[in-house]
Amino acid sequence: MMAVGLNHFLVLSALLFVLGLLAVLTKKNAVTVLMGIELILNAANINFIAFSRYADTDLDGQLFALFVIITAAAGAAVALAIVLNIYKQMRSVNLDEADTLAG
Amino acid sequence: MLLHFAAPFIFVIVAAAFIALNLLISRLLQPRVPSAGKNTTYECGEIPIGSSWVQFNIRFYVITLIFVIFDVEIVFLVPWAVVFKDLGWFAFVEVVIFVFILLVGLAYAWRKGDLEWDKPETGKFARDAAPQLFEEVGTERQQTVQEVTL
Amino acid sequence: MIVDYVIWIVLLPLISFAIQIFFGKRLPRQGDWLPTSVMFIDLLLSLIVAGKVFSAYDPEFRITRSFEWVVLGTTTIKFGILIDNLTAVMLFIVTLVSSLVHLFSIGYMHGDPRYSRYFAYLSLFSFSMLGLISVDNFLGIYMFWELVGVSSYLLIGFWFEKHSASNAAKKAFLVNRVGDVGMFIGILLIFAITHTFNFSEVFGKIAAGELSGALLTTAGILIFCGAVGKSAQFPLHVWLPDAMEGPTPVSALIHAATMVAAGVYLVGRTFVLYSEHALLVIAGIGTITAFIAATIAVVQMDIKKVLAYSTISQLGYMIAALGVGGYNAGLFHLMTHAFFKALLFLGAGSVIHAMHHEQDMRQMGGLRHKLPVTFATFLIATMAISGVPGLAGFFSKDAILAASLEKAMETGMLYHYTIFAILIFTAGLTAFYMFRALFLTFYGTPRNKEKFDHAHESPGTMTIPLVALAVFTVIGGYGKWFEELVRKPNLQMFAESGAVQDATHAATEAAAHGAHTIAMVLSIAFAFGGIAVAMLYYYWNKYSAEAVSKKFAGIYNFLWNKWYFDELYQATAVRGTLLLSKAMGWFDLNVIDGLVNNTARLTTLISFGSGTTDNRIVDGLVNWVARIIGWFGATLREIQTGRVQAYILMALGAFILLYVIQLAMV
Amino acid sequence: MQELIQAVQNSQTFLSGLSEAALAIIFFVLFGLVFATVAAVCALVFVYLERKISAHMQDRLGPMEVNTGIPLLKNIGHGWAQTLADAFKLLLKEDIVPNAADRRLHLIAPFILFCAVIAAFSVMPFGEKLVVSDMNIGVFFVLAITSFSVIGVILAGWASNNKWSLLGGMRSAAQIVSYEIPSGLVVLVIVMQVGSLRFNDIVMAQAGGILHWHIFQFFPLNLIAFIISFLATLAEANRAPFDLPEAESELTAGFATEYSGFKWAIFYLSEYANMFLIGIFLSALFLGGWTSPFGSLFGGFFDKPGWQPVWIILKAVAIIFLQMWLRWTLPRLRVDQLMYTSWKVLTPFAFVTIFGVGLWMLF
Amino acid sequence: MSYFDLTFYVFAIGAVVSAGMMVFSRNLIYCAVGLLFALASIAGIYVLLGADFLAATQLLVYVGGILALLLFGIMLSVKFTGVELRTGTLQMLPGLIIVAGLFLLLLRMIYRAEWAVQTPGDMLPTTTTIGKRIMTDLLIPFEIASILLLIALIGAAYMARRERS
Repeated sequence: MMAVGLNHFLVLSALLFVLGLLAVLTKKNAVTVLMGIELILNAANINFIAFSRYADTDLDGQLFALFVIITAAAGAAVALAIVLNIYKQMRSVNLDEADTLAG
Repeated sequence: MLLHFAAPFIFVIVAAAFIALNLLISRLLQPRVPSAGKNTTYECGEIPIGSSWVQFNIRFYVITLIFVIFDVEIVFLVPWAVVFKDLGWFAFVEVVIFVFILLVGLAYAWRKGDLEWDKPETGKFARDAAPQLFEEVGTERQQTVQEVTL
Repeated sequence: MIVDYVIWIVLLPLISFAIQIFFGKRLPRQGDWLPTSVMFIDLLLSLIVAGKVFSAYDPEFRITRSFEWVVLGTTTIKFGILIDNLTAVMLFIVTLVSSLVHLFSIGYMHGDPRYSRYFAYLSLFSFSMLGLISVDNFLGIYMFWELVGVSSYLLIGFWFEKHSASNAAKKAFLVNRVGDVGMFIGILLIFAITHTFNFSEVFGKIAAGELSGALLTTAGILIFCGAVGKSAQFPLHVWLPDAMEGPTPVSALIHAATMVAAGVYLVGRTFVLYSEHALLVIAGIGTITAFIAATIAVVQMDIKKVLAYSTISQLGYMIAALGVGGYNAGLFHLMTHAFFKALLFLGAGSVIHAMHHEQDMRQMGGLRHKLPVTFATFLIATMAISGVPGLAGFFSKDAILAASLEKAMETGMLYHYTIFAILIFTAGLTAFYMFRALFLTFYGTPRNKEKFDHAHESPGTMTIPLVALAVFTVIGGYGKWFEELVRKPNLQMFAESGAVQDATHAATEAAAHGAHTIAMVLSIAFAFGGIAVAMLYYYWNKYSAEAVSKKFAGIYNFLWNKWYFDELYQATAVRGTLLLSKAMGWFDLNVIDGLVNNTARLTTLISFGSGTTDNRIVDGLVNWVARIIGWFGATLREIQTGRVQAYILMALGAFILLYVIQLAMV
Repeated sequence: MQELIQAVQNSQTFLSGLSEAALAIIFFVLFGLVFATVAAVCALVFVYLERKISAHMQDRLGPMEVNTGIPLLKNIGHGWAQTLADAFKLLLKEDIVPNAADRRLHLIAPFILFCAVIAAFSVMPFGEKLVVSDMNIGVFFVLAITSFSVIGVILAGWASNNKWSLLGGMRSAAQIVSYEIPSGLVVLVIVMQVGSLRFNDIVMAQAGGILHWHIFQFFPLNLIAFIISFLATLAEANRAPFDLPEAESELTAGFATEYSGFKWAIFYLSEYANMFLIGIFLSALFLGGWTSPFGSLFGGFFDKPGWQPVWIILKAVAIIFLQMWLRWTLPRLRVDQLMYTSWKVLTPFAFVTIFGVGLWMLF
Repeated sequence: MSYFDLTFYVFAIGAVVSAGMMVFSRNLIYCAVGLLFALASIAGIYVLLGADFLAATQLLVYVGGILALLLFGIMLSVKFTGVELRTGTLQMLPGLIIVAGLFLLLLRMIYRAEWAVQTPGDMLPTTTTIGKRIMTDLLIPFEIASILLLIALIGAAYMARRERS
């Protein structure tokens, strides 16, 4: 296949994004959903860094990716706290059971 | 610059191969006598009862949580440390503020007791149960010590 | 001075009435002595007054005193006493008859359960009659007019446990009321125009011409209606025969002398009011009444009924006399009639008293030996009424006939000539039925043995009045005093100018004399003719009355039934009112109630209509909308599964859809 | 490394034809093998040393018998081959995996731990030119890689599905995690002074004799930093006073309870390799790495490139000796004391040192 | 086929395969391991793109921190033991369809758009530039990040503490 260019990275990030999304959409366990979310964020990071490399803007992309990682860390922490609370409340973390807000 | 990173990657692969090789050798050489006793979970020879799940208290999670937050702090401080020499007084103040804010978090955790770990209360009961027994033992030992020292 | 006497004359009966009505039962002899003595005092005072008035011997004698009674803004109503010759005469007549009746009643009413109340009513009646005579204005007359009506009602219905008595009282009162209404309207009419009730002021205004022409005539006729009602004239005479239900002294007092005379007095007092036309009407009414009453009296069997109809007939005479201009003739006849009619009634009373309340002449007969005094006085009175010369009746009746002939000659109208003829013929009839009654009662063989045996002469209290009246019946007719004093008033008298009017008097004097003689001759002839016929039928029994009555059955029945007046009134007025009330009732029920009910039903209909539409349409609509929204809500609810992942899935699905659409569009 | 590659390329051997990258990869593989065997050999040597030292400290002889029949060394062998014998024994032992355990995870856990440590060696500086990959973010990379061990420990604990191993795993993970912070922070102190993450830069900054070593700069601060770093890295390696998770007496072998045979050996190998790694790491950062303590004293004789690896290894061995020494002298820390020291003592002091150095440098 | 492409494909396939493992595996821990290898390979990809500092942060923060956190999360939120922690899937079919659709759209976008692409320069060490840029240009996000971390810490700690009591 041709030399690895920007498109390859974009396709890879799209693929990872899609897989993450699939995890979020289909997984029953909340923690797995969180993992899915992390994967999606990483896919985004790949894009950032790919562009920071191929459209050189003085490492803006990388800095942005850095901050994405930071926020993801904080987000994961809080999300997990929430999940644990849900677990305490409902004795299970399966999302399909957590439908008290049903209409 | 890429090659620098190739090294650890290759080192990982080589180490994995090394272990795999050894495991293969040991698998070939080792006697294989499966028996029920062997295959049960090892509980100091006791018969394993109950599930291994133990309701972890949340402390492990909180510790990891604080670790993540400070880990991220380190990630921020590394580039600062690297360019500390070149930057002036201003960057130092910024970082002081940055670290101070996070220290507030640490203080909060510390104050709220998230960092404490349950002290195993050992010894308390025994002493209460039979205080005079302890006294006797205590006195006897001192006597023997005196004899010995003499 | 005289006025004070008159005031006392009027008020004394009132006082006695008051005492009698409240303490009558507790007084000794149930207080019959109190009213009687009071009346005799009144008689004495009226004699004094009459003495003073006649001593002046001035036809223009007039004393009035009045005081302001009611002040209504600008108009003030004055009330007062008027004394002139006419008042004096009337006072004397009323007090005399009343006191004699009081005296007679003591005997007659002896043993009656409501003895004291009877006397109370008598004094009330006397007070109201005396008041009526002495008052100087229309309002006063009207008030006393009503009082007289009330007391006559009370006295007629004295024995109210008798059904016929109470009905008679009601009938009398109602018929009087009809007349009073006419009078009242007349008074109002006058007041509306002249703004005053006082006689002299009214007459002055008429003289001045404020009230004249057709209006004056109608006012006159209306006032005359009152007289018709009270004096039982032609249309309204039906109540008097029934009034006989009351005790006989009452009939004597009220239905002979006083009350019925009030009508004539009223016409006399207000004579100036009547215009030519009014006088014609009055004369006609009077003549008709006289004729009808006389014919009915001929066939009556009850003694009191005969006298009652004779009273109506004589009143007819007086009214006719006034109608034809015979002013003092009429009034003079009033005075004389009072005397002998009272005597007749009291006589009848003593006969009835003797026959133990038997009034039917067919049960009487041959009483002249049993009741010698009663027979004697009764005979005198009968001769007087029949117009036998020498007695009071002759003079007064003759004067009337002369006046009517005079008028006929003066106007030369057939109308007056027929009046004269009828009056003459009625005089004959009067004589006939009076003597018929006399003979049926006192002569012949007693038809009711058992009652005949018990009959005995009445005690002294009853016979004295009979004798006294008999005396007055005899002497009453003589003397010109009446003619001079009681002059026919005319407008000029009241005109401020006060022009002398003797001249006109002289001219009429000559014509009158001619007519006078013709009238006298004719009246005597007819009188004796009547007596002869009566003697033929009842004294010598040559012809039997029954045969005549059978031969002329039609006429007889017609007369027996009192010209079917009662039936007539019954048919017209009574049933009319009933019908009217029924119609009103029906109208009220159906039309008004109907209207109300219909509106109610309409409103319910409308509300029901709006209610249903509201329910059906409006609610329907609203419910429909609610249901639709509910349905939407239900369907949409399915989407909210509560699972976050489902939501994200939907969102992404929508996103892809949009993207594709956008592509397709581009 | 570059010089080595040029040397090979122009040596016209059959290898010179290959591109530079290919050559590098070949060398990396060679060095990988070298380091893997070195790690194994070092582990054996250190185990032996540990046993002898701890014995002598406790006034006993330690393993004496196993001298492998070399007549000469029979009585003075002091059981040198003891650990060799152990190694062979472990190779021959049966590798038992309990039914309840999750076979695949059970296998992966040791791999992760061992590979993480070996990968870290690729960055260690043994001499000015004797470094496998002279990475620009060397120090930071080491920090990153060592964090893998947490995952390894947790997976090992979880995979064996044994209450003790799970608890042990969790506890050791918590310990490693909480001590990584102070070690990370303290490293920053040095990086601040040097201004670069490359190991060689840091070491060269300390050239010039013992007085130039970082440990002596900014007098108390760097020393404190060294102590914090020494303790933190010790705890991360689960050794000595901080080895509560696999304290023999209480939690049997901690997360390694269900491991037997060579897998268990791998844990041991990775532990001692980790010790050696720490030794080199600390010496590089604080004790001047491959610079001789004498500086220019003996005319720079000792600074020659040849001596550089000697010095760094000597310093590493000294640190290891210190660790062993600590192990057999200090009593084990209770769990709450463990956490206390990490969060309430080391971390605050680490921040103090950072600010102190920062201020000091600015004035 | 240069070494660069080779390593890219190695890492790309590694990442995708492990991500797939994470998505489709039923055992929770296998998901975690899958995520672990995915993150490691993504770090490798960062290296290929010249972001050496970020690769290290990725390893340090994600693998060392977040993954550890997730593992702890898994262990604390599991009712029963037994190694196989089953976690089923929901609405897999629709999910797949939608996701596939989305992927196609992304691909279409990638290949249709003309990226302002330059030929990449040689890779330079990035740490110093990152340090400078953070301390100068991105000062405010830097401070806000600190506040964000503080809030996250306090929030999570509070919730965790609430959970314990």
